[in-house]
Amino acid sequence: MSQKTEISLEKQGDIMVFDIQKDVTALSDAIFSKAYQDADNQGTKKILLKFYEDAYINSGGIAILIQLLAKTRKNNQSICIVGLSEHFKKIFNMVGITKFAKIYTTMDDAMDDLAG
Amino acid sequence: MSQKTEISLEKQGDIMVFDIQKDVTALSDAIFSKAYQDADNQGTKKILLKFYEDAYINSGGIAILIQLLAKTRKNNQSICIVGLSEHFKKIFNMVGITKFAKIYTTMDDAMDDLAG
Amino acid sequence: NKFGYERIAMECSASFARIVGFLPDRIDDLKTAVSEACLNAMEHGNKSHPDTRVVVNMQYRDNVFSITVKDHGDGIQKLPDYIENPDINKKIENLQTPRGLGLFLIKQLVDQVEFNKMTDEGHMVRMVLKLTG
Amino acid sequence: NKFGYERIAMECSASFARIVGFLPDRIDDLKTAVSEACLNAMEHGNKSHPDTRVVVNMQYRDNVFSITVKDHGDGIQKLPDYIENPDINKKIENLQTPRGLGLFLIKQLVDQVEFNKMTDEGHMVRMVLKLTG
Ligand SMILES: Nc1ncnc2c1ncn2[C@@H]1O[C@H](COP(=O)(O)OP(=O)(O)O)[C@@H](O)[C@H]1O
Ligand SMILES: Nc1ncnc2c1ncn2[C@@H]1O[C@H](COP(=O)(O)OP(=O)(O)O)[C@@H](O)[C@H]1O
Repeated sequence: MSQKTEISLEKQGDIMVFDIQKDVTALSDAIFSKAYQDADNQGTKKILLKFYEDAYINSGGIAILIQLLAKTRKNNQSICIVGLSEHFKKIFNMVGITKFAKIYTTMDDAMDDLAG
Repeated sequence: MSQKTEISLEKQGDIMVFDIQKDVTALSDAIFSKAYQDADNQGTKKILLKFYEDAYINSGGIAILIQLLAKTRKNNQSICIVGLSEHFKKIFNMVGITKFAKIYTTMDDAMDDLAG
Repeated sequence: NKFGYERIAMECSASFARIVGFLPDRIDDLKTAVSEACLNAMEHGNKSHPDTRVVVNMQYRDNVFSITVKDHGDGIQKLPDYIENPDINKKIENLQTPRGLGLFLIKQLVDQVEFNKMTDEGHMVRMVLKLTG
Repeated sequence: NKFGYERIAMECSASFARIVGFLPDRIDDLKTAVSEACLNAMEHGNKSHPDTRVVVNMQYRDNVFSITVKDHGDGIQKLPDYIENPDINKKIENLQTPRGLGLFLIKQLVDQVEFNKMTDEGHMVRMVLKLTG
Protein backbone atom coordinates (compact mmCIF):
# COMPACT_ATOMS: atom_id res chain seq x y z
CA MET A 1 0.00 0.00 0.00
CA SER A 2 1.26 3.46 -0.78
CA GLN A 3 2.38 5.10 2.41
CA LYS A 4 1.68 8.80 2.64
CA THR A 5 4.70 10.98 3.17
CA GLU A 6 5.11 12.40 6.64
CA ILE A 7 7.25 15.47 7.15
CA SER A 8 7.96 17.01 10.51
CA LEU A 9 9.88 20.25 10.81
CA GLU A 10 12.47 20.54 13.56
CA LYS A 11 14.44 23.69 14.17
CA GLN A 12 18.04 23.04 15.17
CA GLY A 13 19.72 26.43 15.69
CA ASP A 14 19.17 28.33 12.45
CA ILE A 15 18.74 25.12 10.48
CA MET A 16 15.30 23.75 9.62
CA VAL A 17 15.36 19.97 9.47
CA PHE A 18 12.70 18.35 7.26
CA ASP A 19 12.32 14.90 8.78
CA ILE A 20 10.87 12.90 5.87
CA GLN A 21 9.22 9.58 6.60
CA LYS A 22 7.48 7.07 4.34
CA ASP A 23 7.22 7.34 0.57
CA VAL A 24 8.18 10.24 -1.61
CA THR A 25 6.11 10.08 -4.79
CA ALA A 26 4.06 12.33 -7.05
CA LEU A 27 1.47 12.29 -4.26
CA SER A 28 3.87 14.07 -1.89
CA ASP A 29 3.38 17.40 -3.64
CA ALA A 30 1.03 19.10 -1.17
CA ILE A 31 2.89 18.02 1.93
CA PHE A 32 6.23 19.24 0.59
CA SER A 33 4.72 22.56 -0.48
CA LYS A 34 3.21 23.07 2.93
CA ALA A 35 6.39 22.13 4.79
CA TYR A 36 8.41 24.50 2.65
CA GLN A 37 5.86 27.25 3.12
CA ASP A 38 5.97 26.86 6.90
CA ALA A 39 9.76 26.87 6.92
CA ASP A 40 9.93 29.88 4.63
CA ASN A 41 7.37 31.79 6.71
CA GLN A 42 9.68 31.35 9.69
CA GLY A 43 12.47 33.00 7.72
CA THR A 44 14.50 29.83 7.32
CA LYS A 45 17.72 30.25 5.34
CA LYS A 46 19.17 26.78 5.88
CA ILE A 47 17.34 23.54 5.16
CA LEU A 48 18.34 19.95 5.81
CA LEU A 49 16.31 17.19 4.16
CA LYS A 50 16.57 14.14 6.37
CA PHE A 51 15.64 10.85 4.70
CA TYR A 52 15.69 7.30 6.02
CA GLU A 53 17.49 4.22 4.68
CA ASP A 54 14.23 2.47 3.85
CA ALA A 55 12.66 5.37 1.97
CA TYR A 56 10.89 4.61 -1.28
CA ILE A 57 11.40 7.47 -3.69
CA ASN A 58 10.26 7.32 -7.28
CA SER A 59 10.66 9.64 -10.25
CA GLY A 60 7.44 11.45 -9.34
CA GLY A 61 8.92 12.11 -5.91
CA ILE A 62 12.18 13.29 -7.39
CA ALA A 63 10.22 15.80 -9.45
CA ILE A 64 8.73 17.19 -6.22
CA LEU A 65 12.21 17.48 -4.73
CA ILE A 66 13.44 19.29 -7.82
CA GLN A 67 10.62 21.81 -7.41
CA LEU A 68 11.65 22.29 -3.79
CA LEU A 69 15.27 22.85 -4.82
CA ALA A 70 14.08 25.41 -7.37
CA LYS A 71 12.29 27.34 -4.62
CA THR A 72 15.24 27.27 -2.21
CA ARG A 73 17.47 28.49 -5.02
CA LYS A 74 15.15 31.34 -5.90
CA ASN A 75 14.94 32.36 -2.25
CA ASN A 76 18.67 32.05 -1.59
CA GLN A 77 18.34 29.27 0.94
CA SER A 78 21.05 26.66 1.37
CA ILE A 79 20.01 23.04 1.38
CA CYS A 80 21.63 19.69 2.17
CA ILE A 81 20.46 16.08 2.18
CA VAL A 82 21.20 13.31 4.66
CA GLY A 83 20.18 9.71 5.38
CA LEU A 84 19.73 8.39 1.85
CA SER A 85 20.60 4.78 1.09
CA GLU A 86 23.51 4.18 -1.28
CA HIS A 87 20.98 3.40 -4.00
CA PHE A 88 19.23 6.74 -3.73
CA LYS A 89 22.52 8.60 -3.43
CA LYS A 90 23.36 7.08 -6.80
CA ILE A 91 19.96 8.00 -8.26
CA PHE A 92 20.15 11.60 -7.00
CA ASN A 93 23.57 11.79 -8.54
CA MET A 94 22.37 10.43 -11.90
CA VAL A 95 19.58 12.93 -12.03
CA GLY A 96 21.86 15.81 -11.07
CA ILE A 97 20.23 16.77 -7.79
CA THR A 98 23.68 16.72 -6.22
CA LYS A 99 24.53 19.85 -8.23
CA PHE A 100 22.04 21.78 -6.13
CA ALA A 101 22.11 20.01 -2.77
CA LYS A 102 25.08 18.23 -1.26
CA ILE A 103 24.45 14.77 0.11
CA TYR A 104 25.95 13.74 3.44
CA THR A 105 26.06 10.44 5.24
CA THR A 106 25.91 11.73 8.80
CA MET A 107 23.77 14.44 10.37
CA ASP A 108 26.90 16.00 11.87
CA ASP A 109 28.58 16.47 8.52
CA ALA A 110 25.45 17.94 7.01
CA MET A 111 24.94 20.32 9.95
CA ASP A 112 28.59 21.37 9.77
CA ASP A 113 28.26 22.21 6.08
CA LEU A 114 25.13 24.28 6.64
CA ALA A 115 26.65 26.00 9.69
CA GLY A 116 29.96 26.81 7.94
CA MET B 1 17.99 -21.01 -3.71
CA SER B 2 17.25 -24.24 -1.93
CA GLN B 3 19.26 -24.37 1.25
CA LYS B 4 20.56 -27.78 2.20
CA THR B 5 19.47 -29.04 5.57
CA GLU B 6 22.11 -28.97 8.28
CA ILE B 7 21.72 -31.20 11.30
CA SER B 8 24.11 -31.23 14.21
CA LEU B 9 23.73 -33.73 17.03
CA GLU B 10 24.21 -32.52 20.57
CA LYS B 11 24.03 -34.82 23.54
CA GLN B 12 22.39 -33.23 26.59
CA GLY B 13 22.35 -35.84 29.37
CA ASP B 14 20.61 -38.87 27.88
CA ILE B 15 18.78 -36.75 25.31
CA MET B 16 20.06 -36.42 21.76
CA VAL B 17 19.20 -33.01 20.33
CA PHE B 18 18.91 -32.82 16.54
CA ASP B 19 19.65 -29.19 15.79
CA ILE B 20 17.99 -28.70 12.39
CA GLN B 21 18.96 -25.68 10.33
CA LYS B 22 17.87 -24.54 6.88
CA ASP B 23 15.25 -26.24 4.74
CA VAL B 24 13.54 -29.53 5.35
CA THR B 25 12.41 -30.93 2.00
CA ALA B 26 12.43 -34.18 0.06
CA LEU B 27 16.14 -33.56 -0.41
CA SER B 28 16.76 -33.87 3.33
CA ASP B 29 16.39 -37.64 3.22
CA ALA B 30 20.04 -38.70 3.41
CA ILE B 31 21.01 -36.22 6.10
CA PHE B 32 18.11 -37.25 8.35
CA SER B 33 18.88 -40.94 7.85
CA LYS B 34 22.51 -40.39 8.72
CA ALA B 35 21.74 -38.28 11.80
CA TYR B 36 19.28 -40.89 13.04
CA GLN B 37 21.76 -43.70 12.37
CA ASP B 38 24.47 -41.88 14.35
CA ALA B 39 22.11 -41.23 17.24
CA ASP B 40 20.82 -44.80 17.23
CA ASN B 41 24.36 -46.21 17.11
CA GLN B 42 25.06 -44.30 20.31
CA GLY B 43 22.13 -46.07 21.98
CA THR B 44 19.97 -42.94 22.13
CA LYS B 45 16.54 -43.51 23.66
CA LYS B 46 15.37 -39.90 23.77
CA ILE B 47 15.38 -37.54 20.82
CA LEU B 48 14.57 -33.85 20.60
CA LEU B 49 14.08 -32.29 17.17
CA LYS B 50 15.01 -28.64 17.44
CA PHE B 51 13.73 -26.43 14.63
CA TYR B 52 14.02 -22.69 14.08
CA GLU B 53 11.31 -20.07 13.58
CA ASP B 54 12.42 -19.36 10.03
CA ALA B 55 12.51 -22.98 8.87
CA TYR B 56 11.03 -23.79 5.49
CA ILE B 57 9.42 -27.22 5.65
CA ASN B 58 7.40 -28.62 2.77
CA SER B 59 5.35 -31.77 2.32
CA GLY B 60 8.40 -33.66 1.05
CA GLY B 61 10.20 -32.71 4.25
CA ILE B 62 7.24 -33.76 6.36
CA ALA B 63 7.39 -37.17 4.69
CA ILE B 64 11.02 -37.47 5.82
CA LEU B 65 10.02 -36.58 9.36
CA ILE B 66 7.25 -39.18 9.30
CA GLN B 67 9.81 -41.79 8.30
CA LEU B 68 11.98 -40.71 11.21
CA LEU B 69 9.03 -40.98 13.59
CA ALA B 70 8.33 -44.46 12.25
CA LYS B 71 11.88 -45.51 13.09
CA THR B 72 11.83 -44.05 16.60
CA ARG B 73 8.55 -45.80 17.23
CA LYS B 74 9.86 -49.14 16.05
CA ASN B 75 12.94 -48.76 18.23
CA ASN B 76 11.04 -47.58 21.28
CA GLN B 77 12.62 -44.15 21.39
CA SER B 78 10.76 -41.14 22.72
CA ILE B 79 10.75 -38.03 20.61
CA CYS B 80 9.69 -34.40 21.02
CA ILE B 81 9.77 -31.31 18.84
CA VAL B 82 10.65 -27.73 19.71
CA GLY B 83 11.17 -24.37 18.01
CA LEU B 84 8.53 -24.52 15.28
CA SER B 85 6.75 -21.38 14.21
CA GLU B 86 3.01 -21.19 14.90
CA HIS B 87 2.42 -21.95 11.23
CA PHE B 88 4.34 -25.21 11.26
CA LYS B 89 2.84 -26.21 14.61
CA LYS B 90 -0.51 -25.93 12.87
CA ILE B 91 0.69 -27.90 9.84
CA PHE B 92 2.21 -30.67 11.99
CA ASN B 93 -1.07 -30.82 13.80
CA MET B 94 -3.11 -31.05 10.59
CA VAL B 95 -0.98 -33.86 9.31
CA GLY B 96 -1.15 -35.73 12.63
CA ILE B 97 2.53 -35.68 13.52
CA THR B 98 1.54 -34.46 16.97
CA LYS B 99 0.08 -37.90 17.67
CA PHE B 100 3.60 -39.31 17.64
CA ALA B 101 5.74 -36.44 18.83
CA LYS B 102 4.69 -33.73 21.24
CA ILE B 103 5.46 -30.18 20.25
CA TYR B 104 6.82 -27.73 22.82
CA THR B 105 7.48 -24.04 22.65
CA THR B 106 10.50 -23.91 24.96
CA MET B 107 13.55 -26.16 25.18
CA ASP B 108 13.00 -26.50 28.93
CA ASP B 109 9.49 -27.87 28.56
CA ALA B 110 10.61 -30.32 25.90
CA MET B 111 13.59 -31.49 27.98
CA ASP B 112 11.34 -31.89 31.03
CA ASP B 113 8.94 -34.08 29.09
CA LEU B 114 11.72 -36.30 27.79
CA ALA B 115 13.38 -36.47 31.21
CA GLY B 116 10.14 -37.31 33.08
CA ASN C 1 13.70 -24.82 -11.49
CA LYS C 2 17.12 -25.38 -10.09
CA PHE C 3 16.82 -22.09 -8.23
CA GLY C 4 13.77 -23.20 -6.41
CA TYR C 5 11.03 -21.68 -8.48
CA GLU C 6 8.64 -22.55 -5.64
CA ARG C 7 10.58 -20.15 -3.38
CA ILE C 8 10.27 -17.34 -5.82
CA ALA C 9 6.54 -17.90 -6.22
CA MET C 10 6.23 -18.20 -2.47
CA GLU C 11 8.01 -14.93 -1.79
CA CYS C 12 6.18 -13.09 -4.56
CA SER C 13 2.80 -14.21 -3.38
CA ALA C 14 3.76 -13.28 0.16
CA SER C 15 4.79 -9.75 -0.88
CA PHE C 16 1.59 -9.39 -2.84
CA ALA C 17 -0.60 -10.60 0.00
CA ARG C 18 1.21 -8.44 2.54
CA ILE C 19 0.73 -5.30 0.47
CA VAL C 20 -3.00 -5.88 0.01
CA GLY C 21 -3.35 -6.40 3.75
CA PHE C 22 -3.34 -10.08 4.67
CA LEU C 23 -2.18 -10.94 8.18
CA PRO C 24 1.03 -12.91 8.76
CA ASP C 25 -0.68 -16.21 9.57
CA ARG C 26 -2.70 -16.17 6.35
CA ILE C 27 0.42 -15.26 4.44
CA ASP C 28 2.11 -18.34 5.91
CA ASP C 29 -0.84 -20.46 4.75
CA LEU C 30 -0.55 -18.96 1.30
CA LYS C 31 3.19 -19.56 1.15
CA THR C 32 2.86 -23.24 1.96
CA ALA C 33 -0.02 -23.70 -0.49
CA VAL C 34 1.82 -21.89 -3.29
CA SER C 35 5.01 -23.81 -2.71
CA GLU C 36 3.19 -27.16 -2.75
CA ALA C 37 1.30 -26.24 -5.92
CA CYS C 38 4.52 -25.18 -7.66
CA LEU C 39 6.40 -28.29 -6.56
CA ASN C 40 3.59 -30.44 -7.93
CA ALA C 41 3.52 -28.46 -11.17
CA MET C 42 7.26 -29.00 -11.64
CA GLU C 43 7.40 -32.60 -10.48
CA HIS C 44 4.13 -34.13 -11.64
CA GLY C 45 2.89 -31.65 -14.24
CA ASN C 46 6.12 -30.89 -16.06
CA LYS C 47 7.77 -34.13 -14.96
CA SER C 48 10.93 -32.18 -14.11
CA HIS C 49 11.72 -31.50 -17.79
CA PRO C 50 14.22 -28.67 -17.81
CA ASP C 51 12.68 -26.63 -20.62
CA THR C 52 9.16 -26.60 -19.33
CA ARG C 53 7.75 -23.60 -17.53
CA VAL C 54 5.52 -23.11 -14.58
CA VAL C 55 3.50 -19.92 -14.83
CA VAL C 56 2.11 -18.30 -11.75
CA ASN C 57 -0.51 -15.60 -11.93
CA MET C 58 -1.78 -13.52 -9.08
CA GLN C 59 -4.76 -11.24 -8.86
CA TYR C 60 -6.48 -9.29 -6.14
CA ARG C 61 -9.94 -7.86 -6.48
CA ASP C 62 -12.85 -7.23 -4.11
CA ASN C 63 -11.02 -8.70 -1.11
CA VAL C 64 -10.30 -11.91 -2.97
CA PHE C 65 -6.73 -12.92 -3.68
CA SER C 66 -6.45 -15.60 -6.31
CA ILE C 67 -3.39 -17.31 -7.62
CA THR C 68 -3.09 -19.78 -10.46
CA VAL C 69 -0.27 -22.20 -11.10
CA LYS C 70 -0.02 -23.60 -14.63
CA ASP C 71 2.03 -26.51 -15.87
CA HIS C 72 2.26 -28.34 -19.21
CA GLY C 73 0.87 -31.62 -17.94
CA ASP C 74 -2.40 -33.49 -18.34
CA GLY C 75 -3.75 -32.70 -14.93
CA ILE C 76 -4.26 -34.75 -11.85
CA GLN C 77 -5.55 -38.25 -12.51
CA LYS C 78 -7.98 -40.04 -10.23
CA LEU C 79 -6.27 -40.14 -6.89
CA PRO C 80 -5.96 -43.14 -4.58
CA ASP C 81 -7.62 -42.91 -1.21
CA TYR C 82 -4.37 -42.29 0.66
CA ILE C 83 -4.14 -38.93 -1.08
CA GLU C 84 -7.76 -38.00 -0.48
CA ASN C 85 -7.58 -39.14 3.11
CA PRO C 86 -4.03 -39.35 4.36
CA ASP C 87 -3.80 -41.37 7.57
CA ILE C 88 -0.84 -40.67 9.81
CA ASN C 89 -1.23 -43.99 11.63
CA LYS C 90 -0.93 -45.92 8.40
CA LYS C 91 1.98 -43.76 7.30
CA ILE C 92 3.83 -44.46 10.53
CA GLU C 93 3.10 -48.19 10.20
CA ASN C 94 4.42 -48.03 6.64
CA LEU C 95 1.03 -49.11 5.30
CA GLN C 96 0.81 -45.89 3.30
CA THR C 97 3.52 -43.83 1.63
CA PRO C 98 4.64 -40.90 3.80
CA ARG C 99 4.32 -38.70 0.69
CA GLY C 100 1.08 -37.40 -0.74
CA LEU C 101 0.48 -34.57 1.71
CA GLY C 102 0.79 -31.67 -0.72
CA LEU C 103 -2.77 -31.62 -2.06
CA PHE C 104 -4.07 -32.30 1.44
CA LEU C 105 -2.27 -29.24 2.80
CA ILE C 106 -3.36 -27.03 -0.06
CA LYS C 107 -7.00 -27.98 0.56
CA GLN C 108 -6.64 -27.30 4.27
CA LEU C 109 -4.86 -23.98 3.96
CA VAL C 110 -6.70 -22.01 1.29
CA ASP C 111 -10.32 -20.91 1.24
CA GLN C 112 -11.03 -22.43 -2.12
CA VAL C 113 -9.10 -24.54 -4.59
CA GLU C 114 -9.84 -25.89 -8.05
CA PHE C 115 -7.58 -28.51 -9.56
CA ASN C 116 -7.66 -29.78 -13.10
CA LYS C 117 -8.67 -26.61 -14.83
CA MET C 118 -7.38 -27.27 -18.33
CA THR C 119 -6.28 -24.36 -20.49
CA ASP C 120 -4.59 -24.05 -23.88
CA GLU C 121 -1.28 -24.15 -22.11
CA GLY C 122 -1.99 -27.20 -19.99
CA HIS C 123 -3.14 -27.89 -16.48
CA MET C 124 -3.94 -25.18 -13.97
CA VAL C 125 -4.60 -25.07 -10.25
CA ARG C 126 -6.45 -22.06 -8.88
CA MET C 127 -6.33 -21.15 -5.22
CA VAL C 128 -8.30 -18.43 -3.50
CA LEU C 129 -7.83 -16.68 -0.19
CA LYS C 130 -10.33 -14.19 1.13
CA LEU C 131 -9.36 -11.12 3.06
CA THR C 132 -11.71 -10.90 6.01
CA GLY C 133 -12.37 -8.45 8.83
CA ASN D 1 -3.83 -0.21 -8.80
CA LYS D 2 -5.06 1.41 -5.66
CA PHE D 3 -2.86 -0.96 -3.67
CA GLY D 4 0.25 0.16 -5.41
CA TYR D 5 0.69 -2.48 -8.03
CA GLU D 6 4.19 -1.08 -8.62
CA ARG D 7 5.09 -2.07 -5.06
CA ILE D 8 3.95 -5.60 -5.56
CA ALA D 9 5.89 -5.93 -8.80
CA MET D 10 8.88 -4.33 -7.12
CA GLU D 11 8.85 -6.72 -4.20
CA CYS D 12 8.23 -9.76 -6.39
CA SER D 13 11.06 -8.93 -8.73
CA ALA D 14 13.30 -8.29 -5.74
CA SER D 15 12.50 -11.70 -4.23
CA PHE D 16 13.09 -13.34 -7.56
CA ALA D 17 16.42 -11.59 -8.12
CA ARG D 18 17.56 -12.30 -4.57
CA ILE D 19 16.88 -16.01 -4.91
CA VAL D 20 18.77 -16.33 -8.18
CA GLY D 21 21.73 -14.56 -6.62
CA PHE D 22 21.76 -10.86 -7.48
CA LEU D 23 23.52 -8.57 -5.03
CA PRO D 24 21.59 -5.97 -3.02
CA ASP D 25 22.70 -2.98 -5.10
CA ARG D 26 21.54 -4.59 -8.35
CA ILE D 27 18.29 -5.54 -6.69
CA ASP D 28 17.79 -1.88 -5.77
CA ASP D 29 18.39 -0.93 -9.41
CA LEU D 30 15.86 -3.50 -10.50
CA LYS D 31 13.28 -2.32 -7.98
CA THR D 32 13.45 1.27 -9.16
CA ALA D 33 13.32 0.25 -12.83
CA VAL D 34 10.37 -2.08 -12.28
CA SER D 35 8.47 0.46 -10.27
CA GLU D 36 8.99 3.18 -12.91
CA ALA D 37 7.93 0.82 -15.70
CA CYS D 38 4.78 -0.18 -13.82
CA LEU D 39 3.88 3.39 -12.97
CA ASN D 40 4.24 4.33 -16.63
CA ALA D 41 2.16 1.32 -17.68
CA MET D 42 -0.62 2.34 -15.32
CA GLU D 43 -0.46 6.07 -15.92
CA HIS D 44 0.42 6.45 -19.60
CA GLY D 45 -0.32 2.98 -21.01
CA ASN D 46 -3.59 2.24 -19.27
CA LYS D 47 -4.37 5.90 -18.63
CA SER D 48 -5.36 5.02 -15.08
CA HIS D 49 -8.51 3.19 -16.20
CA PRO D 50 -9.61 1.09 -13.26
CA ASP D 51 -10.41 -2.11 -15.18
CA THR D 52 -7.22 -2.32 -17.13
CA ARG D 53 -4.45 -4.64 -16.12
CA VAL D 54 -0.72 -4.43 -16.02
CA VAL D 55 0.92 -7.81 -16.51
CA VAL D 56 4.42 -8.41 -15.28
CA ASN D 57 6.41 -11.44 -16.37
CA MET D 58 9.75 -12.51 -15.01
CA GLN D 59 12.20 -15.05 -16.30
CA TYR D 60 15.70 -16.13 -15.40
CA ARG D 61 17.88 -18.19 -17.68
CA ASP D 62 21.61 -18.42 -18.35
CA ASN D 63 22.46 -15.65 -15.89
CA VAL D 64 20.01 -13.29 -17.55
CA PHE D 65 17.06 -11.97 -15.62
CA SER D 66 14.40 -10.45 -17.81
CA ILE D 67 11.19 -8.81 -16.85
CA THR D 68 8.42 -7.55 -19.07
CA VAL D 69 5.71 -5.06 -18.18
CA LYS D 70 2.64 -5.03 -20.42
CA ASP D 71 -0.09 -2.45 -20.64
CA HIS D 72 -3.08 -1.98 -22.93
CA GLY D 73 -1.84 1.22 -24.52
CA ASP D 74 -0.44 2.16 -27.91
CA GLY D 75 3.15 2.45 -26.79
CA ILE D 76 5.45 5.37 -26.29
CA GLN D 77 5.14 8.09 -28.91
CA LYS D 78 8.06 10.11 -30.19
CA LEU D 79 9.52 11.73 -27.13
CA PRO D 80 10.54 15.35 -26.74
CA ASP D 81 14.18 16.09 -26.11
CA TYR D 82 13.66 16.79 -22.40
CA ILE D 83 12.79 13.14 -21.92
CA GLU D 84 15.69 11.83 -24.00
CA ASN D 85 18.10 14.25 -22.32
CA PRO D 86 16.78 15.56 -19.07
CA ASP D 87 18.72 18.60 -17.90
CA ILE D 88 18.66 19.35 -14.21
CA ASN D 89 19.71 22.97 -14.75
CA LYS D 90 16.73 23.58 -16.98
CA LYS D 91 14.46 21.76 -14.58
CA ILE D 92 15.60 23.93 -11.71
CA GLU D 93 15.16 27.07 -13.82
CA ASN D 94 11.65 25.89 -14.69
CA LEU D 95 12.58 25.72 -18.38
CA GLN D 96 11.78 22.02 -18.42
CA THR D 97 9.17 20.03 -16.49
CA PRO D 98 10.62 18.38 -13.41
CA ARG D 99 8.86 15.16 -14.50
CA GLY D 100 10.03 12.85 -17.24
CA LEU D 101 12.77 11.04 -15.31
CA GLY D 102 11.24 7.58 -15.30
CA LEU D 103 12.47 6.39 -18.69
CA PHE D 104 15.83 8.04 -18.04
CA LEU D 105 16.26 6.10 -14.79
CA ILE D 106 15.18 2.82 -16.34
CA LYS D 107 17.76 3.24 -19.11
CA GLN D 108 20.47 4.05 -16.59
CA LEU D 109 19.71 1.24 -14.18
CA VAL D 110 19.18 -1.87 -16.27
CA ASP D 111 21.63 -3.55 -18.63
CA GLN D 112 19.24 -3.53 -21.55
CA VAL D 113 15.78 -2.17 -22.20
CA GLU D 114 13.39 -2.34 -25.13
CA PHE D 115 10.37 -0.11 -25.23
CA ASN D 116 7.51 -0.25 -27.66
CA LYS D 117 7.39 -3.96 -28.20
CA MET D 118 3.83 -4.42 -29.34
CA THR D 119 1.99 -7.65 -28.59
CA ASP D 120 -1.58 -8.86 -29.04
CA GLU D 121 -2.33 -7.50 -25.64
CA GLY D 122 -0.79 -4.08 -26.14
CA HIS D 123 2.46 -2.38 -25.37
CA MET D 124 5.33 -4.08 -23.61
CA VAL D 125 8.57 -2.94 -22.05
CA ARG D 126 11.31 -5.52 -21.61
CA MET D 127 14.17 -4.98 -19.19
CA VAL D 128 17.19 -7.19 -18.75
CA LEU D 129 19.72 -7.47 -15.96
CA LYS D 130 22.75 -9.73 -16.20
CA LEU D 131 24.13 -11.62 -13.27
CA THR D 132 27.89 -11.16 -13.36
CA GLY D 133 30.83 -12.46 -11.40
N1 LIG E 1 0.18 -30.53 -11.24
C1 LIG E 1 -0.04 -31.85 -11.24
N2 LIG E 1 -0.08 -32.54 -12.40
C2 LIG E 1 -0.29 -33.88 -12.42
N3 LIG E 1 -0.47 -34.62 -11.30
C3 LIG E 1 -0.44 -34.00 -10.10
C4 LIG E 1 -0.23 -32.61 -10.01
N4 LIG E 1 -0.26 -32.27 -8.69
C5 LIG E 1 -0.47 -33.42 -8.02
N5 LIG E 1 -0.58 -34.47 -8.85
C6 LIG E 1 -0.83 -35.89 -8.49
O1 LIG E 1 -1.35 -35.90 -7.19
C7 LIG E 1 -0.54 -36.72 -6.35
C8 LIG E 1 -0.54 -36.17 -4.94
O2 LIG E 1 0.16 -34.95 -4.88
P1 LIG E 1 0.64 -34.45 -3.48
O3 LIG E 1 -0.48 -34.57 -2.53
O4 LIG E 1 1.20 -33.09 -3.66
O5 LIG E 1 1.75 -35.46 -3.02
P2 LIG E 1 3.15 -35.90 -3.65
O6 LIG E 1 3.61 -34.79 -4.53
O7 LIG E 1 4.00 -36.07 -2.43
O8 LIG E 1 2.90 -37.19 -4.37
C9 LIG E 1 0.81 -36.76 -7.00
O9 LIG E 1 1.53 -37.90 -6.65
C10 LIG E 1 0.44 -36.71 -8.47
O10 LIG E 1 0.11 -37.99 -8.94
N1 LIG F 1 3.88 2.56 -21.02
C1 LIG F 1 3.79 3.73 -21.70
N2 LIG F 1 2.81 3.91 -22.62
C2 LIG F 1 2.70 5.09 -23.27
N3 LIG F 1 3.51 6.14 -23.10
C3 LIG F 1 4.50 6.02 -22.18
C4 LIG F 1 4.70 4.82 -21.45
N4 LIG F 1 5.78 5.01 -20.64
C5 LIG F 1 6.21 6.26 -20.87
N5 LIG F 1 5.46 6.88 -21.79
C6 LIG F 1 5.63 8.26 -22.32
O1 LIG F 1 6.95 8.67 -22.02
C7 LIG F 1 6.93 9.88 -21.25
C8 LIG F 1 8.10 9.88 -20.27
O2 LIG F 1 7.92 8.93 -19.26
P1 LIG F 1 8.76 9.06 -17.95
O3 LIG F 1 10.18 9.32 -18.31
O4 LIG F 1 8.52 7.86 -17.11
O5 LIG F 1 8.24 10.37 -17.24
P2 LIG F 1 6.82 10.79 -16.67
O6 LIG F 1 6.04 9.54 -16.41
O7 LIG F 1 7.17 11.56 -15.45
O8 LIG F 1 6.20 11.64 -17.74
C9 LIG F 1 5.59 9.91 -20.59
O9 LIG F 1 5.19 11.23 -20.27
C10 LIG F 1 4.70 9.26 -21.65
O10 LIG F 1 4.35 10.21 -22.64
